[in-house]
Amino acid sequence: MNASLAVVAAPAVCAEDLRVTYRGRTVVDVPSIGLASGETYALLGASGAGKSTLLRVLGLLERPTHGRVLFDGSPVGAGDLAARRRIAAVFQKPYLLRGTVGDNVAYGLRLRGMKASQRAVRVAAVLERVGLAGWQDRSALTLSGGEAQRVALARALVLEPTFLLLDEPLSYMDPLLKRSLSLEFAAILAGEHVTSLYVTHDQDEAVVVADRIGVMREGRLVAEGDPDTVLGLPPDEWLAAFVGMEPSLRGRVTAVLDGLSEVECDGVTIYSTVQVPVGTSVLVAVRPEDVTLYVAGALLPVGSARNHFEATVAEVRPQGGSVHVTLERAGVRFAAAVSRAAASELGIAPGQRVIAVFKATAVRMRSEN
Amino acid sequence: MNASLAVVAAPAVCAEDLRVTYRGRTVVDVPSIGLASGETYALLGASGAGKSTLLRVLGLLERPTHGRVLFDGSPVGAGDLAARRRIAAVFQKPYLLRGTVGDNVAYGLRLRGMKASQRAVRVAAVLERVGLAGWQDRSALTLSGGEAQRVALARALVLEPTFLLLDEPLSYMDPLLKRSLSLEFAAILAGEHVTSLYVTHDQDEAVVVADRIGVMREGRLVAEGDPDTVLGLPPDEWLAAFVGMEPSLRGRVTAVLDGLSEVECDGVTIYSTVQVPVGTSVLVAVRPEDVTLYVAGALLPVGSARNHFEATVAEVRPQGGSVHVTLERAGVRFAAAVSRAAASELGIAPGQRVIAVFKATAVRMRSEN
Amino acid sequence: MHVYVQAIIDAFALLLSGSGEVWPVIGLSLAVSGSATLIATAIGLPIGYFLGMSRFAGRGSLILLVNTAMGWPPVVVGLFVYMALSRTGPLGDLALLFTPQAMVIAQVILAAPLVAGVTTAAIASVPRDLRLQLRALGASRFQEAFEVFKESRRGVMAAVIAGFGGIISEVGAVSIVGGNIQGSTRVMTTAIVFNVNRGEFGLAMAWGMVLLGIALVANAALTMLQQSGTRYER
Amino acid sequence: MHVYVQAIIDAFALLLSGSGEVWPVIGLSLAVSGSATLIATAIGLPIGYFLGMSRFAGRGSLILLVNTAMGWPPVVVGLFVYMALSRTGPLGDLALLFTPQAMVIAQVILAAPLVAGVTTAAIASVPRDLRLQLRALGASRFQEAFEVFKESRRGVMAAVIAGFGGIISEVGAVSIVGGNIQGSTRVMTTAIVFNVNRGEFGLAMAWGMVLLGIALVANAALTMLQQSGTRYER
Repeated sequence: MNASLAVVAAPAVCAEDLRVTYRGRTVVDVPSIGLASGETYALLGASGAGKSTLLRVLGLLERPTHGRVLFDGSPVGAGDLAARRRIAAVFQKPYLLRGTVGDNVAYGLRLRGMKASQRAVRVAAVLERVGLAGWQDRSALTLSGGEAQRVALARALVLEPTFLLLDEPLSYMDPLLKRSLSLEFAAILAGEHVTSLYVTHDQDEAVVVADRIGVMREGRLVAEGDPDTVLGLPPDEWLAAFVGMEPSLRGRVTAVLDGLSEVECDGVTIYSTVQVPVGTSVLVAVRPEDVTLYVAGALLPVGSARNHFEATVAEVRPQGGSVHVTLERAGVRFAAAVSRAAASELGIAPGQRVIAVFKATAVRMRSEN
Repeated sequence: MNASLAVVAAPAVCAEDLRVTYRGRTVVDVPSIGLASGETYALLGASGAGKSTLLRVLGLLERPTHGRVLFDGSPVGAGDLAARRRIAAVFQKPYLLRGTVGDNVAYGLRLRGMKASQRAVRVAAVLERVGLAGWQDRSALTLSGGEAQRVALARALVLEPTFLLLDEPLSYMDPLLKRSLSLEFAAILAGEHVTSLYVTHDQDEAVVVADRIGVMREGRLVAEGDPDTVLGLPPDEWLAAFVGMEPSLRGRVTAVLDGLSEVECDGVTIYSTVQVPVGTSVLVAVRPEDVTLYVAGALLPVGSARNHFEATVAEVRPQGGSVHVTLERAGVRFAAAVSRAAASELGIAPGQRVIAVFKATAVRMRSEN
Repeated sequence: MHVYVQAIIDAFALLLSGSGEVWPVIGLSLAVSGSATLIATAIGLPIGYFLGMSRFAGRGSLILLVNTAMGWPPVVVGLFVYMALSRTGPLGDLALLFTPQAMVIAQVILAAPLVAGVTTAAIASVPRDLRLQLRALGASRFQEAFEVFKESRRGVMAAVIAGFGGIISEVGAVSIVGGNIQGSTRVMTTAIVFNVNRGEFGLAMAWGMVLLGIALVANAALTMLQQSGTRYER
Repeated sequence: MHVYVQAIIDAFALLLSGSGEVWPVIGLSLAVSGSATLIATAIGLPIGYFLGMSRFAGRGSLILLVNTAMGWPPVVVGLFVYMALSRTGPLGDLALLFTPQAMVIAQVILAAPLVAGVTTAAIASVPRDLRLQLRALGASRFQEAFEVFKESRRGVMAAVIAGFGGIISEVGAVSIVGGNIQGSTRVMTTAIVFNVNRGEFGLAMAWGMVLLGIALVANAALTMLQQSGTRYER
């Protein structure tokens, strides 16, 4: 294999054998992580999971106890100012400096010795991109939280970084503002094509912004993949609880025909459109939103939903506007989310028998490793 | 009308003509609010909406600029220690005092001059109820956030208050812990039959704990009612955005037959099982989770879903595990939440024509006042 | 360095022998500053407590007044007390000038604002929400005040120590109103000044070491009280 | 109260006439404490800056050392400096005893730890995350330090003012090493002590008012600098 080709194929940002220890306690232990050029990678996890430490290490703001960080395949360190200047960051609090919005946004450019006239052009352009066109001369100290955070984003984007760090940028916002800003940030990040690491503890936020998601727990990367797989097919109890669903079922593919895989999970047969060779051990999951419930014994019309079987209601709890129903059949547990209207119509209560229906396209599946 | 009967019929806690002004700025302006005996009333709103101030006024912790608070129909004030001792509260931070868990839980009992032996019995019982049986002798300063907050709840419940205040008790918790603690708190509150005021900015939390919800905005109570109505039938744009759905549709009931109301909304006909006299102006809404989408032109089988019509996809955005699709037909906007699997199968994209299907039972409706 | 070594040896000899005026002067210093601290605490603590607890119009001005009083140079305080106690002064009839009582008066005036100021800060640092929590658990005004006092006791201790540490090493005011009379009003600070100028390094060093010891212990206690600091974050 | 009124009238007369030793003594006070503050700032500011910025093993001990140095009673500092400058002392050959230079040396020793300590606190109060943010925007070590310095400039100003305010009203050290020689080492504080004891209330009051004015302005400035406080919450 050609060495130069290997370098070209390397991810934009990656790290190997990372370990960070504070006073003998290991807070980050990540053998390998890589971000492809232009992608937004969301790092999810509870507080104290090591997300922010990993971000600081990848962003050359902190030296790891062990391991190294590579940009485009070349090792870089916290002392390397040129490498550091390819990075920009937005943190929880905007930490705006005294002065105008324009001064703040131009700060990084000034550090890099750019001329005032050039700075003004770049600042004007980036403020427009974050929806604050013409705000250059306002005082940075009179802004609302959402405005200040958009200025902080502009201050990072104006540097045209090759690697952008976002450390819980919306965690201090109201839910309402958070929702709208996360959409805004997602659109801006998608438009900039910048490789971004987005740390958050909020999966809704992660799903809105991310091309790929990694989940951290106690310093380790316990899951990684596209948002659908990570949030839709949790391999263990912890991750399932973390994303708010039942753990994935374990099964074995017993047949494949007509584009459908037939999976046996502890006596329940599930059909999926995901194609896996017969005999493979797989993880299977259905999002609660995709499961429809009917009164037990009802005659179901012929339809496109390939999966239907009776189950017993184990637990019922309201969640947001809908009702989360945990179902059990032969030791297999899964969940359905139904509207409050439907729940009261069906008289959903623990112990009741229902028919669960879901389409084969709604079944997520991957081979267990 | 008999005066003593009127007193019996009065809500457990209520307030009239409340107004709180700080330096000329009105932060609370609530003409009337009442809590029925034993109910849990959740006060929802963004930060700065006046929720906590209203809680402090109702809890006799702060004198209103104008208006009065009544317990069981009798006016009470902040100077009334006997009335104050019928209240207990849990705040954002547990603020545990130095000493053991037992000392902390017993604090309010000690203030009331209860004997140590009696205190011990009550403390042991309440710690068991909050899931910390036998924790009396642990130091209060070594607890985790969730444990500390459960101690704070025990410290309030042990007083057997007739009115319990909870001011964002879970807002400093991790999402994971928040979810489990809100369920726990809801179960405990339901079991105690105590009249509770639960302030939060998180609607998931509100829905889990509340019998009734009030929404505050800029000091005013802008919506009030059972969780279904408040979160499912937002009368205006602001409230709709706040609860994360499209505003309710406005229409007029044109016919009632076979238990179904027929409502005309700007040229779209919607059927609902809610019974309202013909000619009434109504607000109508469907939760996105209850709307199913099909490819335009598909031949739908005869089924129980009474509402089906074509619409155009206006906007698509991921939200949690599902996709939020905003639909438009003849100026009427509503939304559907579909699974990611279904969204990709249907190829949902802005501008696409789809068939929206929902059951008449899923349509919420109330007459407009 | 010989001069220091010799002085320290002499100082230890004087301290250990227990003869002469070494220990009486130390005793008077402690007696004067100790009583002044007690009186200053009796005055400053309730004031600081009141200023820290309540919210009323004019509170800001009163706090400013206390801070201003903390800023008075000791020699100026000495001047004013001297004039008050002098024959022609308003308290001249008491004939207190050049007595330990006069020194106590001057030191009370120096220490009381300090005690009041530090107590104010300590009490005010108890979060309003903690007090709200106490009230919401049914604490009466008095019970609430008691608990706030308990929570801020480190700060109050710091206030008393700061007051004592400030006046024990003070020389301007005591030398003016006390006059450094041997066997009557000579305290450690005035004795050091007097003996250094006479070249009695051993004697000066004896008091210097004791004074330094007291100052460093007070300082260490203050640092400790501050660092053990607040735990209201939880 | 007559005694105060008369003294204040006399003081104003002396200050306005500009005759005699009133103004020269004020001038010397300002010169001595001013130069001492400058030198103390030159020493204390870099130390405080370094201690506030860096995180290294032993930083805690160094901060403790600075705090301990802040706690030395002025008379003890005066004693040590006197001994150093005395004929038999290590710096005896410089013949600085009873000169303004000796007073500057003593005041530098008193003020430098104060400047260093307050600067340390001011620099350390700049949140670590703000510095992280600066670095993450591409600030070099030097650029980061410059910005941190700008952000904490109020605290650094407070350090310098606290240093000056502390030594201008100090009397123990300057009287020991200066000796209160008229026309040579007499500063406001020693002059007040000397003149009160001679019953020259008008003269003492003249310097007392000037000293009090300086102390109160310094105090007000400190209060203002503290209150305008931190805005890092946003």
